[in-house]
Amino acid sequence: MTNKVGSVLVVGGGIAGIQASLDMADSGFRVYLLDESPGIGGVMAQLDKTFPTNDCSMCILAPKLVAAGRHPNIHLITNADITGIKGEAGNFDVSVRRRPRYVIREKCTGCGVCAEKCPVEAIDEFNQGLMNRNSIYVKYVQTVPLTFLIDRDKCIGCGTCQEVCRAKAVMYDDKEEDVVLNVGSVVLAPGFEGFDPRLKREYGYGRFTNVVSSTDFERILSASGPYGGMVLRPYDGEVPRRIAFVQCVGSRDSQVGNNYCSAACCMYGMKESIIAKEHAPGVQCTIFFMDIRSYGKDFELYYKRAQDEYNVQFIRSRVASIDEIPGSKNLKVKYVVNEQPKEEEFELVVLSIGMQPPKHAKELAKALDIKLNDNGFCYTKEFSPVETSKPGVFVCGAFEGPKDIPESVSQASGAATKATSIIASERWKLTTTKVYPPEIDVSKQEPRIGVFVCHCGINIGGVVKVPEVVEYAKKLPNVVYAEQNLYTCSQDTQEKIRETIQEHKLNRVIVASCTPRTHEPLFRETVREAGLNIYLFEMANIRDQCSWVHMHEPKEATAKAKDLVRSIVAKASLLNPLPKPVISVTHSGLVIGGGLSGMAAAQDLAEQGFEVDLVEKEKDLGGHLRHIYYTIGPEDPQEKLQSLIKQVSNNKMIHLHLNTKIDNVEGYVGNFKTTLNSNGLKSEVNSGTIIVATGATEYKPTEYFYGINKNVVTQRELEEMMVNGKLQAKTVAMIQCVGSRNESNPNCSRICCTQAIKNSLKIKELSPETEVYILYKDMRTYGFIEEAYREAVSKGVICIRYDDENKINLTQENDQLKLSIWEPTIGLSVPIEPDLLVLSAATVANTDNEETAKMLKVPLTKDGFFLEAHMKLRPVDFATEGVFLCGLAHSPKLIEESLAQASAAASRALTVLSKNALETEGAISNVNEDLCSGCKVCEPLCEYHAIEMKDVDGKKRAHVLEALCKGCGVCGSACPTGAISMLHFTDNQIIAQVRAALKEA
Amino acid sequence: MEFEPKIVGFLCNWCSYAGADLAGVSRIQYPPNIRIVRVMCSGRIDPDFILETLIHGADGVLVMGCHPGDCHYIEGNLHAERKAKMLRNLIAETGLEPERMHLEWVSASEGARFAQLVKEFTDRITKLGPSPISGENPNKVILENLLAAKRTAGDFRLRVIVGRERELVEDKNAYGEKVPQEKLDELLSEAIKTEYTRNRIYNMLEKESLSVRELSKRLDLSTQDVLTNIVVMRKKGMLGVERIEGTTPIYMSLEVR
Amino acid sequence: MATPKKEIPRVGVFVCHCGINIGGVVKVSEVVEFAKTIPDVAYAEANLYTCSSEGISKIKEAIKKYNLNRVVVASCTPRTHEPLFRNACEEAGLNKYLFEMANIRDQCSWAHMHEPEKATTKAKDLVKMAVAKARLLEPQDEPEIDVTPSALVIGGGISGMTAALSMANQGFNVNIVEREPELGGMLAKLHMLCPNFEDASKALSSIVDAVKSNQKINVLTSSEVEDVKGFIGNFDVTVKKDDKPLKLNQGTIVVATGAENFEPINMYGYKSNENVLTQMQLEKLLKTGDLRKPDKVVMIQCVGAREEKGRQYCSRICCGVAIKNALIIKDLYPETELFIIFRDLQTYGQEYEACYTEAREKGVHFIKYTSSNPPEVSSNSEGKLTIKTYDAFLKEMVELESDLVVLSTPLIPQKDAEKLSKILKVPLGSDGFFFEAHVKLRPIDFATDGIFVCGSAHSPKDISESISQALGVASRAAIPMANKHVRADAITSIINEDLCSGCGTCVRICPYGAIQKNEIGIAQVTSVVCKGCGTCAASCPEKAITMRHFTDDQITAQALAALEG
Amino acid sequence: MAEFNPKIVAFLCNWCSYAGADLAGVSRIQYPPSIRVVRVMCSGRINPAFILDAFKNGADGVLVAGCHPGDCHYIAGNYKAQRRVLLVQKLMEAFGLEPERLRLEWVSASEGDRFASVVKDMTAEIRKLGPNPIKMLEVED
Repeated sequence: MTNKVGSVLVVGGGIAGIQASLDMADSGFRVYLLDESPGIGGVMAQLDKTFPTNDCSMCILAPKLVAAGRHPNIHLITNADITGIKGEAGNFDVSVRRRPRYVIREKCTGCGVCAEKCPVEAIDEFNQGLMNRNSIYVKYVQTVPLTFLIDRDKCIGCGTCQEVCRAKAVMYDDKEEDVVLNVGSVVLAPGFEGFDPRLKREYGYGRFTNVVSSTDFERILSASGPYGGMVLRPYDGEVPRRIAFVQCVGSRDSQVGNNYCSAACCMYGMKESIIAKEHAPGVQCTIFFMDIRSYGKDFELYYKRAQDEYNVQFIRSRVASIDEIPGSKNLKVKYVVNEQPKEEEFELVVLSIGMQPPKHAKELAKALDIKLNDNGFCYTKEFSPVETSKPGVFVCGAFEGPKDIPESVSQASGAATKATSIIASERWKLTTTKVYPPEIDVSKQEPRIGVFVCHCGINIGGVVKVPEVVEYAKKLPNVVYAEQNLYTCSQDTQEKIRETIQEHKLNRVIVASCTPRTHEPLFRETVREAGLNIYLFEMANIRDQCSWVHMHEPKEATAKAKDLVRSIVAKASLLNPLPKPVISVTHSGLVIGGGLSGMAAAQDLAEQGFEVDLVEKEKDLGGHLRHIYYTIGPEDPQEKLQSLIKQVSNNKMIHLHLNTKIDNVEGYVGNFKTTLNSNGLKSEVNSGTIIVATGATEYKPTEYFYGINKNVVTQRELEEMMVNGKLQAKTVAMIQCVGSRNESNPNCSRICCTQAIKNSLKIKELSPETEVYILYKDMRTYGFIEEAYREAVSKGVICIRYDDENKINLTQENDQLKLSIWEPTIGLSVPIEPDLLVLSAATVANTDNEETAKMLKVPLTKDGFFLEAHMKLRPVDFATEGVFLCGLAHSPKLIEESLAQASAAASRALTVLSKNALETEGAISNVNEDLCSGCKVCEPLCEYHAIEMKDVDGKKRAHVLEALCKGCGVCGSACPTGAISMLHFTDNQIIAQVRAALKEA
Repeated sequence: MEFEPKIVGFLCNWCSYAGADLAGVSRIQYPPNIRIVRVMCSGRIDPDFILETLIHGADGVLVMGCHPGDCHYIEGNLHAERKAKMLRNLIAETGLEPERMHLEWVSASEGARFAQLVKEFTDRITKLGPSPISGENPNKVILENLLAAKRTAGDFRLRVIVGRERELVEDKNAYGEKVPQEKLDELLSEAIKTEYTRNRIYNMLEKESLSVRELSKRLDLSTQDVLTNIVVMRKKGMLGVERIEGTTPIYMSLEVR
Repeated sequence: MATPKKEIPRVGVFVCHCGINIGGVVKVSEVVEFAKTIPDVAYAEANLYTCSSEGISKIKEAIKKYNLNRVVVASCTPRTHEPLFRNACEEAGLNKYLFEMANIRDQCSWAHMHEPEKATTKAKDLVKMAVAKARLLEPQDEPEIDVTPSALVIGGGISGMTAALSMANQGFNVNIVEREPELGGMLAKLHMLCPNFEDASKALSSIVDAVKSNQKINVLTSSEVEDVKGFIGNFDVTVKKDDKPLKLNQGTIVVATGAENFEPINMYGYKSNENVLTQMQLEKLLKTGDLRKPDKVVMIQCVGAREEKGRQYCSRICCGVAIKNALIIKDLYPETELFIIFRDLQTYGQEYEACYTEAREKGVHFIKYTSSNPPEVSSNSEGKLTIKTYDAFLKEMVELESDLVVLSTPLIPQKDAEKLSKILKVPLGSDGFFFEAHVKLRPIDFATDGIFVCGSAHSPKDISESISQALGVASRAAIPMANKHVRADAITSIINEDLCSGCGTCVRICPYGAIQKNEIGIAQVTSVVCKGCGTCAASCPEKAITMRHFTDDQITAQALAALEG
Repeated sequence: MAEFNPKIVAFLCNWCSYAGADLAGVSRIQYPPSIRVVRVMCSGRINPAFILDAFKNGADGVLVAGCHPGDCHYIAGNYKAQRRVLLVQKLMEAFGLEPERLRLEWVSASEGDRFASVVKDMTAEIRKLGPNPIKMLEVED
């Protein structure tokens, strides 16, 4: 057997790849994150906003980019391709070819002077060709690594960039480089390729300027896009008054060979129309669609808001063709409604393009020896959704199948667990930990401040008179040293800073240069290496917020730079060293819920070497899955369930607590103390993390004679009938959305359409002559399930739409059910007399969720499901650290989705469990108990439940749970007695900073 | 009255000016329309000088330097040649006849050639007639265009390309390769066109804030062309949106260095 | 850029009649009256001859009397007369760069003799233009630079040694840097010299002895030049001797690095057959006396020279060398049959042609081939060589057998030429040899002042030609050293550092290497190296450069003045 | 008289607005050099006392900028900031200080352009209002 290797290669630096990398790096593995493009960020970086929260995409992505870029255990390899793989799971040699970048990453400061001076303009692919870039460029300004590169195809080699680069980062003789990475496993996250809308010639993309793709439109909406966030049409820059969104372009379309549904387009189409309306009030957005597939958590509410709040018009029709009107360049959209051809004029048309396998999927599959499915995406199985056909190679994100961001993020974390479980024995073996000298005690010293002012090549020095600022700084109180640097962030300057700290006995350091958002960590590292606490460092941003924005006012800019330095010196004089609280970690996990998700999560943790307490309120394991007998795929769910139960039961690391409830939860991340109650027998379990996998319940219908007529059953009951051979019916009708998408439960239950299709196919298999009708609102067979829908239709299953206007008319005569439904395509009401009426009942939240949520101090959605920390990027986290979420408890979902989420929750838990101690933020709230009046104003304000009231000498006093505090300072500014101070941003510090800024120089 | 063209000559000190002297010493007669500005080397002649001269109504500008290989400063004349080529392309964009600017080589011993060239040039300009921007009723469009052209000739991008042209085409570029002349010409003419268009837009917006459509009408460019350039200019901080009138953004110029 | 001192210009204009040369065509008095109306003109007068001593003293008087701070003389050409008038200004206490000329004779009255009216108008314009420029003129300095009276000679071959000796004999210290452990260069490898059949060793040893015994000459063998900074008079040279750096301060530099012999690998059986030699190898055999008597010898000319692509040049000396060696062999072994297969026999000058004649008389056979039909050499198993060649006179193929084939290969540039050219910032030609400032008129100067070239480093040449060049170089280099000073030109470029973005365009364009970027990437002009052509200013993408005495403002003001009115 | 150049103290949250201000810089979008930025982690950190103290010390204007509603890195800190700013504006009115001198703006990380125009706009407005009247009075703590 070969030696295992504690490192992982992640292929693809989109959001999925980044999430997988961060999880694995945080739980003790070395990660190589490879991207074929020059920077990470993937498609998400191109997006303006994200649904359903309308969060600014870059705002939430950028911190992740920075985290990945700076992580000591993540090694970025950009502009590179995989060329081959050798070895086996646990020990692979992957060969990688890095394309030349012509810019040295270690030297490039990302200042952009090279691009400013580059005489060659090229089309900016990142902005979908709506803008220009230069032949030396970065993908986008927030990109990581922020290293420029030369587009060799465009570059004429004039040498200007090398000349103007003061950091000497340009290297024209850069060469292609082959490297071999020795890794234990591989995670594939290469994402997807947008469908090329040119292939739908009838829609005119590429011929008509005012027909754009949805990706183009994201850039149009973006504030940093070509039009600065104004919604303009590309032909003449007018704000369009009427915009059409055409859905399913390149999806659900056998003509172009893509039978599947791209899963995210309905939502992004709605999002784009909502954002368009926000950016250009008064614009009328019309969405042409076949089915609205807003099947995700709270997506249906978004759909409703789009209709009701934003007046987005929805037209259920596939657009036949689009013509350009000469002169106005407006567009005539032709479509058919109820067999009637119609046309409507729009000023702009947005084509919602589908997802296709990544461009180099075939080459990648060949190089890595993995199988692709019929659609060219990565081949996986229902019960192993993140495993490829090759052991040791895992997959996540859209390469596994079209999906949205949260699904990708969940899958990414899931893949991270699976990829590291085969090398769990190698945890922390290839990671680097840095040893620092002991911290110098500065508490009794007067402040001795050193100020380092950066020229940033010409970026600062070209506008601000740096020597003048240095001289000025020297005269400020407490400043004992000041100097200027060409690039303060360069390697040699770090050495210089360290030496200066020692030589001049500095105990506060200020760098006046660029933004702390990117550079503070670097300088903190430097001062720490010189023996100073990192909180004794401060920055003045005299570039991004001074020299760059006042380029034509050098005098004022210099004055401002001095003000900024003076004011930060005032703050720095008051800085205190802060310890980073360290929390010990109990190395075992608690999983609540013994269904599929709970068992899978427990199994994942156990496989990684951690003990798990698995708590199940019922007497048996299995949960919801016990009632599922078929899936849409070939696998037998019961067989899988039994084998999983067996594995879990036999696993010595897993301690089962059946018939057990949770009574109480105390503590916080790393150290939870949970009281279990097994029929009155109480016990306590300690755990470092808690995973909530409590599942959900099938809705008991009260409509359509359910419980009155014995021929009315739920889908679950139908499955039982079929498996027991009791299905006799000659005519079966199914009604969708029973108990969901209505007034009392506005959300979509996501899985019922799939269930209905699955069961109708089963019926057709058991008795082909049985007539099957599915009465649906929107057929939400997203992703590859669309193909099953097609199959069902081709096998004669008849699907008829109904909705709140066109209701189902159901009566019974002597137990014989009779229903009729208006069918617009034939213009008649269709009478059906089903022997069996199957209701697709909603999946609803457990009633005891509220109780559990309270104990865990985690929130619920309106409809009672658990609410995660962030819909997009933290789908299995809670705002409360150390508590995670998966499966149906989160929202209704399919088996493979639950499994991916279970592994994801395990992955997130592993980032805690794998550590001996957690180091947390030092800049947190601090309560002066003498001043605290116990008024409790702060307690509910804290979103993280980091403040609790404690008894101190018989009085209630606020107490900060250091492990939970994130340092936002909301409590501090609300405290009426001034008892709470925000360390590192204390009132004194801020006020001193403000006053110094206002003092006349 | 017969048209007497005003011609400004920029002559290098060592060959052409000496050639002009020799014409005089030899009493070779030529038309008196030329006014000579002496510079040390034809390489000194900034495209700016020529455009400025044309903007002020010169009917012709004659640039003269040493023959290739004879330059007192080794190869200043060859740089002058590249600049003249760029200028010809640029002037052609403005509607002014590019023939009004002309480059010739005259050595110190070619007094007769000097006189001949001046005569020919004067004849040619006489035939062309007065510069459309001279006199009482100057052609405002061409004048505007020339002002835009002058800004263009001062553009970093063009000057870098022209300044590097010889090195790239005749010796080697940063990668040690020779850049084919056609490739460079293509890049240069592309750069001339776009920068010129941008400067026209900029100059126009300096006077008055306008929409894409209005700009397109006044500059006789497609709306798409205008918009594409506005996008770039906004990114460079040259333009801003002043207001949105109904569905129409109105752009204004911003101060640039 | 306005005048830094905010003094109001007071221009004096002196219009010359030049006897009848100007006055016969141009109405001088009208021009004077017109001049008086030009803004800032404080005084104007006409002179019969402004350049006469009377005219000069009138200028000086007027400067004082009218408090003039700019002077314009409208007369003839500045190319001949400017120094005179400048002098006058200086004598009157006015900086000589505050003087400007309008050429109303050579370029006006003489050229438009039959159009007096138009000529007068033109003269007025020219005066107006000169005044427009003069108003903006600024005083300039001509810095004086001390010259270190010591020369660096790079290369200790015949050229380098000759130059060094000559300079030492003129009293200057000389450092010779030779990369080999011994002096001598190519000459050390030769047998006899062409065309006088002198023993090379003897010729060499006499000059080596002279060099070694000269007190003024310091010989650094096994040394290489690593770095050169500075400019004429003050070159800071770093020499690496035995891996240790050695700093030298030198006033002038002579490049005499010589050339190498081309090795014709894979040509005509060279290397694969030991009886195929180069001329150089043959010299060695002759020198050591190891050449056994051959029955037949065939020499092939232009091996690796005068190619379609690649080495296109003629190596100049090979024909002479081949004939010389043929004659030596004939002397040694009169029965040996000798063939020289050539393309064009380039025995230029009297001596070489005489050798050629002698060779023919002594029975050396000459066969002409063409580049389209080069000879082919093959050998049998015993090493006997067969040469097939086209005979351009017979117009048919001929076949020769031979014991020995000797290839005449060209001299090629030294391997380190490119490195040295970068260190010295002097150019190489397309053939890789050092490239002089002007092919005809400055054959041993570089464009960079104070650096010179001689010998085969410049192009292939024989010993006497090398010596001539070396002596020439010694004389050229001696001038600034003997003067002890050089005057730098005042008309140089100035860089506005605030505008400079460090794009390097000027650095690349400047043929003199006068512009370098400093440590923070801002371009800096070394004024004493700058010749003032102004190409950098016209090319600077940031418009950060202007020229002293030819500023953008001055030039445009002058041009636009022509268009006024 | 020279043009009045107001001094504006800007409290920017680290995650959105400060990043937006950085983006304005990276994109070289020019705006008046009137503001002095104080970085806080969250707009919710901004104590009304900071704002009042700034005015007392002569600030001509105070800008509070945070993430757009729903975008707060700390979930809801910006909502708290919004309430506080409204309250402080009320207080200012009572003091006789124009409430327009205090502004709350949402600026996201991708809105460099917006940040610049907010500063431009506010500077112009404060310029119209004239210097902070309190600045004239000598206030001692």
